[in-house]
Amino acid sequence: MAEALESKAAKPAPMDRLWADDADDRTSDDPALVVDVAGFEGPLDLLLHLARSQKVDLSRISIVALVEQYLEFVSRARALRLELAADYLVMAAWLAFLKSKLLIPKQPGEEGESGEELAAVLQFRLKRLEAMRDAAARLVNRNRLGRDVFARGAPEMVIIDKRNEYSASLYDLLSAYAGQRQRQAITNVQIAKRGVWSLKQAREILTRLIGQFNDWTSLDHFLIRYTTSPEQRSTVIASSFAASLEMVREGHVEIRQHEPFAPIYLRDRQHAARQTEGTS
Amino acid sequence: MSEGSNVVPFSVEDEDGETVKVNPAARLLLAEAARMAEAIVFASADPVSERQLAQRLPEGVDVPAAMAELQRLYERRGVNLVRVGDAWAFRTAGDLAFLMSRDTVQQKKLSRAALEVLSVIAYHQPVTRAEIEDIRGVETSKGTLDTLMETEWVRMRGRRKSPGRPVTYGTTDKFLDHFGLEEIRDLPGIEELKGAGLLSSRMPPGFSVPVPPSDPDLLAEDEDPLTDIDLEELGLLTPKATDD
Amino acid sequence: MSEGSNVVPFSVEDEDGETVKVNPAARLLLAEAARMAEAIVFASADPVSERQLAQRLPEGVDVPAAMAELQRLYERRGVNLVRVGDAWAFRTAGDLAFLMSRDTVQQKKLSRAALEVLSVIAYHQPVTRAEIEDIRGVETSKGTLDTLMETEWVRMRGRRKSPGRPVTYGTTDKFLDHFGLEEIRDLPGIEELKGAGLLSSRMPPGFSVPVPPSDPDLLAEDEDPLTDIDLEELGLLTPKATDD
Repeated sequence: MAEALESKAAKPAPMDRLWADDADDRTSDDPALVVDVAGFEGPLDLLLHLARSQKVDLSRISIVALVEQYLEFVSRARALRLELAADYLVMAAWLAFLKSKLLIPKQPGEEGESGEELAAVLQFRLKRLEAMRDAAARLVNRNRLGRDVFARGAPEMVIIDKRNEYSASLYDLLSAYAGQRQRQAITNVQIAKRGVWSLKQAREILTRLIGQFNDWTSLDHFLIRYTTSPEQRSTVIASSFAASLEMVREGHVEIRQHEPFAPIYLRDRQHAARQTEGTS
Repeated sequence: MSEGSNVVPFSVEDEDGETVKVNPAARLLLAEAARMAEAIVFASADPVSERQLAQRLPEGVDVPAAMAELQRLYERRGVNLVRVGDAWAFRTAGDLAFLMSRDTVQQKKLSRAALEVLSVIAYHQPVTRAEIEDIRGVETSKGTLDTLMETEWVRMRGRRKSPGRPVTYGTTDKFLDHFGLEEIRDLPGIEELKGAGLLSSRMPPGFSVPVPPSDPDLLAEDEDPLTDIDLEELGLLTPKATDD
Repeated sequence: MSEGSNVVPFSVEDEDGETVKVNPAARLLLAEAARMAEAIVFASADPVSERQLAQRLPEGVDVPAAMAELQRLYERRGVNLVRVGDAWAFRTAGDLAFLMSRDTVQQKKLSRAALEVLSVIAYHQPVTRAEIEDIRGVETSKGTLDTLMETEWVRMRGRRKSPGRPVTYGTTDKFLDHFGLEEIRDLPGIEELKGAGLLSSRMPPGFSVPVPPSDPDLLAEDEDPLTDIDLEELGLLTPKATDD
């Protein structure tokens, strides 16, 4: 609701107009304006407007008269079935309370602020709001950049050369070098220790390799490319021999060895078959 | 172009028309520094801070003195050197506004509510949203504050050290620049308002009057700086920097 | 703001320092016109032609005379009034152009990865990217090498005479300077690294630290020099710095 009020109020009042003038535009004897809640920025604004219509200094204003005007405004709005924002009604209730306090002298032993004190608070708030109104008006009427006063129309580019400067100490450099070399050396050793060929690995490699050879080829020859170190040699041979026997059983390869401890030869059975077909 | 010629031709006279007598070498250095500062500030559309000037001028230059001299030289020219917070800018002279109307850039007009909130923030900073509402007697819509933040005249300053840690608002150097103010103390009528006790956020009369800080960037005693977490919480990535 | 004050304070003197004698009323009008033209040209985004000025200045103003006076006033200032075709504009004085560019130096620490690559290049030079990766056991990002080139501690030396002709990297004199080394051979060897506790005393057998070449500027036997064509091919007319 308050938002709606604000945006409505914004429409008729262009920024550069002084709303110091607004008070003159909306005189309270214009009944149409009295109930035009949309024209006001909330209950305090309405109160300020009503106070102005008393045409006296805010410090000498009759609070009781002001309260009565406000309450009358609210009752008129209600008579017209105009829906008032909650804060207008809250203000009305508070003002009614204030009025009762002002009319009935303070009882001895009564707690809380006196009517006069409450009235002073209201007066202060009205004065402060009015001061802000005037200040805003004076502010907008100053010479303003882009309207009255101008900046350089063709600013000259400032070229910024961004440069990074790096620093590192020799110690940083050396510890970075030694650290990574050491790390890497240790990792390598671990890989070597774990270098055991599984049967599955051996079979995969054998399958891939066997297609590359047309004739009987020694197993050693197949594997020489993979046996990088003496420690690995036994595991490679063992695993691949076991794998090759399996492949023979399945009919993929043929295997032969002339005598014990002689080189083991392997050949691709399908390949060999195709070759015999081709020659015959 | 006057390349190679570094002599400043203005005859410098004091109020009585007498030539000021100072150490000629220092005088020449200052004049040359003023000339450099002139070039730097003139080249920029935005105000240039004294810190930035000091970085770009030769070492040992008395920047405030150089700027004071320049300001005096341009005092009655068609272009004036004006101070904006701790920065300097050249701006066309105010009395020539009638001549410049043609250059006016169409600016988004602020609503009456927005202007009122702006002045409340300017005169009462640092101020929380609740305090703005107390002064105006009406709720401030989110849109109004957003609009003001968009103009870059208003910024979130910090958080009040009070329950709920509400965000405090204040104005920016852009605000000063736009309204031709050297500093917040130059706000029209601020002294009278202060004297009348109308800038205190709370009643009662005869109350103490808080003085708006002369350096609006300085956090008040009861303010905490905004943290990144705050900003995230508030849905703001970065509050726009006013000085780069 | 000098509102209401329209007097021009510059004392206008001719070449010999004598005050020019003209009709004082005409003189004042001209001075005021110069002031207006000053504001107009200052605020304009483009150079302003004399025709445009004549349209905006009060009738009867001798525009060329006003501009000539203004030009003279600014002749030796930090900003000059210059003619651009038949139009006028303010420009920074030629001798102060250096003020318009500015170096910003940002101190940065090298990342761990960059330090590692740098040290490998230092010890193993001339070394290719693939070899660096082999030694480190991890891929080297393009950004890391770029950063190192930006430090100017590392340079491309040549191309290895091997398939693919990979680029070889080495260190520069700046590298020696920065790390306080007289020559690249001053880099500590394996025993010194062990002595300093940087390397474990129980390294696996076969572990070695290479000794860099005595003259790092000399191409190795298996290196070709880099040609301009190589550089172009590598997209390196200038190794551009990238922020990371």
